[in-house]
Amino acid sequence: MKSGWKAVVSLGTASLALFAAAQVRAQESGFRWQPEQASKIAPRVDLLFDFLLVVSGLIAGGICLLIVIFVFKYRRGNPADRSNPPTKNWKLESAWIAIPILLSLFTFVWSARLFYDEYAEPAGSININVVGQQWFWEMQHPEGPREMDELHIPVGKPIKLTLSSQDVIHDFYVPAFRVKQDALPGRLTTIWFTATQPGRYHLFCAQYCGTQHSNMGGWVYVMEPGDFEHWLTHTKPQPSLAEAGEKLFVQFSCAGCHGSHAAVRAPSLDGIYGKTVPLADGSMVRVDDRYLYDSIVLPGAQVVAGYQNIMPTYKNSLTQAQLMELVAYLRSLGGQTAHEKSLDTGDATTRQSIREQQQRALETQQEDQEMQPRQTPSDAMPSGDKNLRPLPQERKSLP
Amino acid sequence: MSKSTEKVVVLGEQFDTPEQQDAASQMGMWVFLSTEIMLFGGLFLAFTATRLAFPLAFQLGSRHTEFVLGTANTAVLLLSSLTMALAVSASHRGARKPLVLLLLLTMALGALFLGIKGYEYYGDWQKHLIPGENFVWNEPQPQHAQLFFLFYFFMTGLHAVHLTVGIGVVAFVTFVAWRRGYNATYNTPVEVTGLYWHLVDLVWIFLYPLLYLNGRHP
Amino acid sequence: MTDTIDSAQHKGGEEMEATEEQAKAKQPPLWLHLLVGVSLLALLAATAGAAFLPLGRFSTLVAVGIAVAKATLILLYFMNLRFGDRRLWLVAGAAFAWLSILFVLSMSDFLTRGYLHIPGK
Amino acid sequence: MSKDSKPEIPFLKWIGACLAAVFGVQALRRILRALSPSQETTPLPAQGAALPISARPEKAEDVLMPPLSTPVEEPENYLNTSYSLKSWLLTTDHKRIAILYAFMITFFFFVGSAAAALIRLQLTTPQGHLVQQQTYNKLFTMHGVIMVWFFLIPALPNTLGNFLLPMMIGARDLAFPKLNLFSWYLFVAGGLFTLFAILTGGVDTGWTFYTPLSTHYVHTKVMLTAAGVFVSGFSSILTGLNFIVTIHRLRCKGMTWFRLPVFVWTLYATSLILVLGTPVLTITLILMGLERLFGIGVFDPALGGDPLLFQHLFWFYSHPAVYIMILPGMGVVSEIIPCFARKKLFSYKMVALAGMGIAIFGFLVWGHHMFVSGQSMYADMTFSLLSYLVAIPSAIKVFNWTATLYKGSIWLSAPMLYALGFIGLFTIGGLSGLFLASLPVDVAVHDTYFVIAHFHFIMVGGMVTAYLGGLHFWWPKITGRMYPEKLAQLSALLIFFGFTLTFLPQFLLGRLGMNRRYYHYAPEFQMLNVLSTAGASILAVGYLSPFSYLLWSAKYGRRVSNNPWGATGLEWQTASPPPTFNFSATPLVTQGPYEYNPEDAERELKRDLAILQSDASVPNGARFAERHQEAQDTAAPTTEAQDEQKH
Ligand code: HEA
Ligand code: HEA
Ligand code: HEC
Ligand code: CUA
Ligand SMILES: [Cu+2]
Repeated sequence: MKSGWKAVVSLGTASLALFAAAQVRAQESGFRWQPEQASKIAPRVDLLFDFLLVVSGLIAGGICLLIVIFVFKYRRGNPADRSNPPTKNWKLESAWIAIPILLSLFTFVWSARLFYDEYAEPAGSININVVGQQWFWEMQHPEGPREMDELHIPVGKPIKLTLSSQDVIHDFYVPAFRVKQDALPGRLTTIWFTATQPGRYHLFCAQYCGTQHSNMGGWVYVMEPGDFEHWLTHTKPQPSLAEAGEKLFVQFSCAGCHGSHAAVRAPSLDGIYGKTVPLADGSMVRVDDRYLYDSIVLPGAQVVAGYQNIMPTYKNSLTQAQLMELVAYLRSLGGQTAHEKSLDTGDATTRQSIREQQQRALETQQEDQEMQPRQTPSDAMPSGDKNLRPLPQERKSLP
Repeated sequence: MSKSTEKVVVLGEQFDTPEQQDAASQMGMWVFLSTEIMLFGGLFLAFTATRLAFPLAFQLGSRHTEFVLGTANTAVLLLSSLTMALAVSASHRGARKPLVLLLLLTMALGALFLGIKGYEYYGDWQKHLIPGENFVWNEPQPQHAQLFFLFYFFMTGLHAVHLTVGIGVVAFVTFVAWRRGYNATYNTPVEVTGLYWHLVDLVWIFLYPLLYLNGRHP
Repeated sequence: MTDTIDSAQHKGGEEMEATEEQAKAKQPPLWLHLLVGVSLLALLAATAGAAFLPLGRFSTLVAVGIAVAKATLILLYFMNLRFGDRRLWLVAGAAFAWLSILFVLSMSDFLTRGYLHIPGK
Repeated sequence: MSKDSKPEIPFLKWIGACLAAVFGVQALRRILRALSPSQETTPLPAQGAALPISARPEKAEDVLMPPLSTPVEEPENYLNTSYSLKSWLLTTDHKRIAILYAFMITFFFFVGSAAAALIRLQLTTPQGHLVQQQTYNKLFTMHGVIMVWFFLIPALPNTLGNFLLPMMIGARDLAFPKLNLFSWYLFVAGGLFTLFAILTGGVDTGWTFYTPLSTHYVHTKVMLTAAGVFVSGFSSILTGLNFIVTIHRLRCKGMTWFRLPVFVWTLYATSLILVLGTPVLTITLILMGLERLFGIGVFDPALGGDPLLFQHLFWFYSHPAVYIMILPGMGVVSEIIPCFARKKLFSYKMVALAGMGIAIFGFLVWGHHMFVSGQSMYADMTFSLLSYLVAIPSAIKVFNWTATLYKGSIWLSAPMLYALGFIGLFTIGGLSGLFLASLPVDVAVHDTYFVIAHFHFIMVGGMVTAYLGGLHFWWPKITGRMYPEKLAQLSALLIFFGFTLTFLPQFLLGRLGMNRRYYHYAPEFQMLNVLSTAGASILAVGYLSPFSYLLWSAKYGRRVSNNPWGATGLEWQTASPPPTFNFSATPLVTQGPYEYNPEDAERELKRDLAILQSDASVPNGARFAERHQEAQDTAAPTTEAQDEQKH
């Protein structure tokens, strides 16, 4: 009996002392219990996490404590009251069934709402295209600049990433922002976040994607708006997403059918974004990114009412990046509300000024080494240890 | 224990009575069938998901399947199920001759099914409907139509394999029955084989409308 | 007593007499079998015919419905669930219940993609 | 803990450390003392193996159980019937097949563990170059594949389950003994395939075989490995089938459903999953194989397929599979705790039904592995909610085990230590599962070491611990000999501490954002990784010691009586080791599985210890005798019980 309690006590003291020591050590070495909170959503996620931590801590701790107490109090040969031991107790049992259920439901509702906010992006977010490829990330800003394994963003602005993958499934993960989303081949996925702290944060690929999975990733640079502008204007000027898409639209003879006076009967694509289109099977569909992308990749899947399904698929003749540029172009063809327009580019005015500044920058090609985004995958290889995969259509299935 | 010496049964040492043994093997077969159902179930799910993605291609695809042959085959298989059911009840009556005959008939129908299916495959091959290099498709969405035929061949093929196994087992049972192996009290193998045969039929009953009947109406 | 038990016990593998009066699962009568067979063929005709009717998206529904009807007939009468041991309902039922789990929950993903116009959700 | 605030109190942490050390030693000493049944009564014999036997010697001579009076020449049992290799490889005796499985399982555990050891070594430094990058990927893949499909899934059902199920329901064997042997051969075949795949280059897809990586981008032995898993899948199916039919049809007279031991209930639930889940994995692997061979494109977006379809099919099996990996463990714990608390299991019915609940609900939550995979938000929410509900049955079990201890007469023998360890570690692991079931938290920690920690807490801390506990508990029944108790208790503690040290830091690692399946990691994660590796090495010792002393005791261990624990389960009422057909007479059951009484136990304690010191092989099984007597009076005598058994 006595010794039992002593054991419990000394155990408790020991663990407390240990914990205290660890705390002090941690403070000294700037050790963290959670990644830094660098996005608007991060504190909300952490609140939920800590809530779960406390609840589970109480439950687990309670159970362990009970076990220890029972074991020492009722251990064999230890005089204690064992008269008519209980083997059933409806009140108690319904309590410990009901309480967990309530706790669970509460947590679920909380989680579900937060989760929705994590994915439903607000108006006026900047839409950056991100393509994963074994084993690097390629980012493309609406204003044109492309980056490799690096992402420069302004602080305080909602950023929407449209993700896709050139080959296998990757996963865009920034711990400091608490965001993570798979990048799927042949599909678009999105996440959004608003950075709150200027600085440099880890960017990982979280989904196992082959040999160099753990090399895939880099840094996210969160900059003050001013610095960001400066960075944008000093990058090598590029055609904007929409412009690039426009080029492709001509180059791949989309215009040949969709153009205003084309021989073939194809629906005009001007201003369809955001509209609802009648489909051949009688249903209606609202034109969003997903629909545009699918119409190009699998035209037959949803045929517009009153048209023949003669459009070829462009799945294998265009890279993911190009497909996403086309989508951006069709999006920019208007038809959408003002706020949707700004999805592409942040607000139009800044974009204009940036374009002009870039024009000027063209004349005086002053190169900022550190800010210079890499152009193509090939010269993007930091240490040459990243070899490109062939595009899907060249891919042979392995025996 | 009864004194009847009409027929001898080998009783496994873990069982106490023949009834127990019979009940056990019946339940065993049913559990096995449930695994078969889940096996094909996964396949049907894959089919459904893909079909949802490309409704048009799948309609066009099933229009290219042989409606007549498919329907005929369904009829054949349904008949074989009937004969098998009759065989089982014959075995319960301990009627040996009808049992053997019905089992033979069942096998024959099964074989006929496989024959027709083979002929059908041959036709598909001539029409270049086998996915791969020489897959010819001069209608929209060749790639997705290919997916349809993939499912078509894989599902019917897997079914055919099951049917072949079935015929083999029935052949064995027929042999034993012919050798007076079963009687009114001991006919578990016949029953169990019957269950398996019916399940194979069941699978086809769902394959038929999904593969052959989709998008028939122009 | 013990040895009688033992002898009763270890006759594993030996041959042993089967009793005449054992409770075999009752079999459906001949006419019922034939009836089921005929109705199966009738249903086949029905589904084949229905395929050519202009039912639009319901045609699949009808086809599958008829298939289910056929399956039920076979399960009940040919596979003798109707008169057989009730415990077998459990097994057969479980299989189909689990099948529906697989379908319903998977479809909760496949059918609801893009409802929110958030690509990827 | 913000980086900048650095209080200047240099010696405080040392003081804390010293305090911790002092009290820690204190605690350990007292715990170890407390482990022996009682300090107040006479001290135990030095060679350990203190076994309170609640049995009345005078009741010993029981017709149904010839006593092991002289330990020298054993009566005929399943082990000594024949020693030829052939008699083992062609046996249909469920007990021998269980032993065969045990060999394979142990072998595969060490293969998988060797991989784990290498993984941990590699991860001690951020840029570690112990192995090549691809080798590392192969290591964790084979670690996962082997541990899941060739160790943990068959671990309990096919060894202890196979051995005990027929005895626990009073049957002479499983319903289909030949099938049982066949499924062992299938298992071996599958294992050989996988080993061959590993030896001829390995595979680096991760145990989840995600497409299109596994089908088009990986140049390693995917097909062979998949074939191995495929074949062993059939072994699982057949085992499940066998168990279900056995439980339905072979229960002895008086063994109603609610007199089944909870272990049998959980085996039934497990078989349900094996039978209804595995076929889906089978067809998925076939499709994956076809896709890899012929590029058919069901899962390949480049050809119109959908990679999420693969994930749905895979997880439809693999989430329920994780319950295959925990349910039998829960069963074992539900056997051990009442026995060593000498108390009826608290709310037996709820515990039994909760097992079924887990098996059924377990099929409704697979989508929680796909929260960030591009699955629709509706599906995300459905699966999240259901994942919370599946926790409830587990909650019921945990609470009931704890309540069983109350007012018991608890003896911390090695099996009991393992059982209690299971409760704690499973609870922590399970609760961490609730973190993952919460959508935003999962977004933050998905595919990080948080997940790794989650499932190792349950699978290693839970299931492996339960497996060891069960092994110790039934060791006397299996071998007829006792393992060295003190040593066992020590290594149980060692494993517990080693385990916690290994995997607790991983929760933090995951929280901080260290990704799983990472060959190198950011330097700031090193400290915790070193801790984890240190823990793993302790764990290694912890696992190797039972391995060695159990083997030793199988030959040189002290002989024990049929029922050394004075347990009430049917399996204890026959000889140990049991005869080939388990019982000399089909037992007749007249009461529930856990007829213990703490007060009796207390009264018997002194005499038990006396018995212990006098002679280890006192026959008993008195409870069975009583039960049999009652049977004589109440129900029909056992002879008739033979003929009119079942339905
Ligand atoms: C034996 C194995 C096992 C078991 C039993 C479980 C049990 C559970 N698991 Fe786990 N899990 C795995 C093995 C297991 N898991 C594996 C291997 C993976 C990773 C696969 C991979 O990607 O490689 C995984 C991954 C995994 C994920 C995906 C993580 C990710 O990849 O992002 C999730 C998400 O919801 C999850 C949830 C759960 C839940 C809710 C339970 C629940 O069943 C837990 C229930 C138990 C309790 C809750 C504790 C007891 C209850 C109480 C003490 C009462 C208090 C309870 C309440 C207040 C409700 N698991
Ligand atoms: C189901 C059973 C199971 C078991 C028992 C274990 C046991 C262990 N596992 Fe495992 N683990 C998994 C299932 C399991 N694991 C799964 C499914 C994965 C995911 C795989 C994937 O991502 O695809 C995984 C992944 C995994 C990882 C993550 C790898 C990564 O994502 O990069 C790590 C890292 O620490 C790890 C560690 C361990 C450790 C230290 C043990 C310890 O318990 C092991 C204890 C034993 C020892 C430490 C060695 C004992 C000594 C010997 C065997 C002697 C021989 C030794 C030598 C020859 C060196 N495991
Ligand atoms: C051979 C002629 C042809 C070419 C070339 C063509 N299209 Fe089309 N496209 C069509 C037709 C016809 C339709 C309407 C039927 C359908 O939806 O499939 C269509 C539909 C679309 C739609 C859906 C329009 C709506 O109103 O919903 C989009 C978006 C689209 N095409 C984009 C493109 C792009 C981008 C390209 C070039 C990369 C392209 N198309 C090339 C013929 C063509
Ligand atoms: Cu890309 Cu991992
Ligand atoms: Cu899970």
